[in-house]
Amino acid sequence: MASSIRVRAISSGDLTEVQVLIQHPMDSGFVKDGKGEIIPPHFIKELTFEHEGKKIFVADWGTAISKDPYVKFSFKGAKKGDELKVMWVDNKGESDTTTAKIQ
Amino acid sequence: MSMIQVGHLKSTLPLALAVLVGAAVSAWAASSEADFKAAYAAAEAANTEAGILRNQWTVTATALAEARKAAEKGDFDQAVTSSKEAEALAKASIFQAIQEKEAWKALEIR
Amino acid sequence: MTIVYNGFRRLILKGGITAALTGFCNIPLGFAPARAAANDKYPEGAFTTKNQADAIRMLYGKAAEPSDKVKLDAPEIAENGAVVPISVGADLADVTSIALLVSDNPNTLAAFYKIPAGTMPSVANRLKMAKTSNVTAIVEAGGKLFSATKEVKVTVGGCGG
Amino acid sequence: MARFFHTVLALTALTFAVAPPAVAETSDPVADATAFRKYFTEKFPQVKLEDFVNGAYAIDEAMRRQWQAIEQFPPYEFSLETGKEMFAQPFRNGKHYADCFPNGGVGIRQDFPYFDAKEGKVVTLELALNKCREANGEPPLAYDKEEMAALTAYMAFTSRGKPFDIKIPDDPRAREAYENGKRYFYTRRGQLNFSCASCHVQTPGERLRAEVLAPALGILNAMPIYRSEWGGMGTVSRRFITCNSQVRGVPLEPQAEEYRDLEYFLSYVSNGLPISGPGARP
Repeated sequence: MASSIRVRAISSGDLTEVQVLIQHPMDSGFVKDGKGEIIPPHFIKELTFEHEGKKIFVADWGTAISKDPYVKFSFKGAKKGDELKVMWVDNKGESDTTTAKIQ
Repeated sequence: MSMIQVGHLKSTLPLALAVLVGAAVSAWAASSEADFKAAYAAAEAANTEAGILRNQWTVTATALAEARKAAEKGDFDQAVTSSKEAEALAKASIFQAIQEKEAWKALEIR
Repeated sequence: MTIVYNGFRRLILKGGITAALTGFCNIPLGFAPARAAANDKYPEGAFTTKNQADAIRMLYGKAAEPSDKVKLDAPEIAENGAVVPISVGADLADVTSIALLVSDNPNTLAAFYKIPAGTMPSVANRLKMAKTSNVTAIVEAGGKLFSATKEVKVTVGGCGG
Repeated sequence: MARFFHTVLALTALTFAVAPPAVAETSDPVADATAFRKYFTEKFPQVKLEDFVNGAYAIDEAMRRQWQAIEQFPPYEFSLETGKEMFAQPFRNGKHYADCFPNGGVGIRQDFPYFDAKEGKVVTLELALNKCREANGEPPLAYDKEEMAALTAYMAFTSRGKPFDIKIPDDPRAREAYENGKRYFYTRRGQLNFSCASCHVQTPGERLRAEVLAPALGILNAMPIYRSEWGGMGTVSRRFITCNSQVRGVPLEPQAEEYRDLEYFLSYVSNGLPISGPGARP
């Protein structure tokens, strides 16, 4: 099964720019389906990035993050070929993890 | 309603309006189930004809559904009103389809 | 221009697929580092609060001051409330967190980003907005809170984000 | 009663819309395409011809910025990947989609739709994909759902940058299909009394609610599209169907002859403009 996480981490000088896109419904719990029933909330709560065992970015998310969420940030201290670990956990306790090489 | 009668609509807006006024006026008198059935059949026939012309309107289907719903509840006044409305909408869609057989050319980029 | 642009899109897609090959699914998160500080906990209360001032108080225990050092980039008119691209940056030292709040959403707090030392004080994401509303970015720097606010007009609502 | 009032309005509008009787003539597709292109390039002199495939984003700078932010990591990427996997996956008989198409199905989006002389009708890419499935004993995919969108997304992606190359063979039936498509494009329908052209010829660049309307020139080059409004991917079929319902017309069945002819016409008049699909739209 393919990962739910797509990562693009590109190093340029001392800075590494990280972008991720995650396949997730991010249901807010405020929306009704075609039958008029509330679609229960189902959203990622925490998204963590690690480089060499150190957390470099942590996102706490609520219900207002768009479907198939996206985030971009940059950090210092990594080089091409380093590994970046990305993991998320949602409100139902489901989770996913991936490791991407910095390019 | 036959295609020939529809042909009149094309040239006579007053007739189209008369249908609408008729729809409004008929709601004044109490209606029976038979009135509903007749009005509904007329509306459905007009909508079928619009379907043959590949030009039905979504609002016609909505009005037909409202008519059925009202009839189920025994509210035949409302059922007749909704049926007449559906018929007027269906006739307008037929009118549009016939009109557009030539009128579309006015929009064409040349 | 367009040719360059198309090439750009083609390139970035390849990048995405390469990264995807290394993925695994549904591995439980059993290994959260022990370094966890008090503020590492998910701020449940702040995320389920309607009132913006309350949410900020629950998150930080204090209020924020408007500052032009906080750069909030949000569209004037959202093309669709379901996906509103928003980014925040800050000309400030010692930034430890960035929060984004949408004042008229059912839950006002949208995101809370923890920024450790070595990570740039800048983040871009995509938010849902139920209707026209103020978007506020709060940057925590050196223990102080700085904010910037911008109105985003929404005519096609984003499903009650 | 509100709708009753609308009916009167609609009828009134119809009456005023009566056009002077147009002179019947057989149109010339080459001249049509030239006029079509000229209309849009004159209406939007600042937009480069090949940029029309980016729809409203070619016209509206503020929207273009949001789009570019979204294109940094476009939401159709998952669908594209699904499409790639689907395309590579053999049917139960061991054959592939690639066996049904020239060049193994790669880089051929710009040749669809085409007029099939044997069947005497227009064949769109979506139709060809389902014909391929059926020829190999697989059930057809729904035309307006995500799987079909994923497949066409992948096929469009392998064809990016290739100009539309739609041909109208010297066959009266092909010419008739083109004419029918053209007529469908300009014909007003639905209670709102809008034609495709009302929005995408007369008022592109203007806002309908929050949406900036896309110009008709190049509009199909970006298909299929991820629409934020749908929260997912949509095929050409899905786009036509929603357009019809938006003007309160009952949509035709997906891949109805009218829709295929419309796609034939619209693609033909965008000949020379590059394929840009899959696209992202509000």
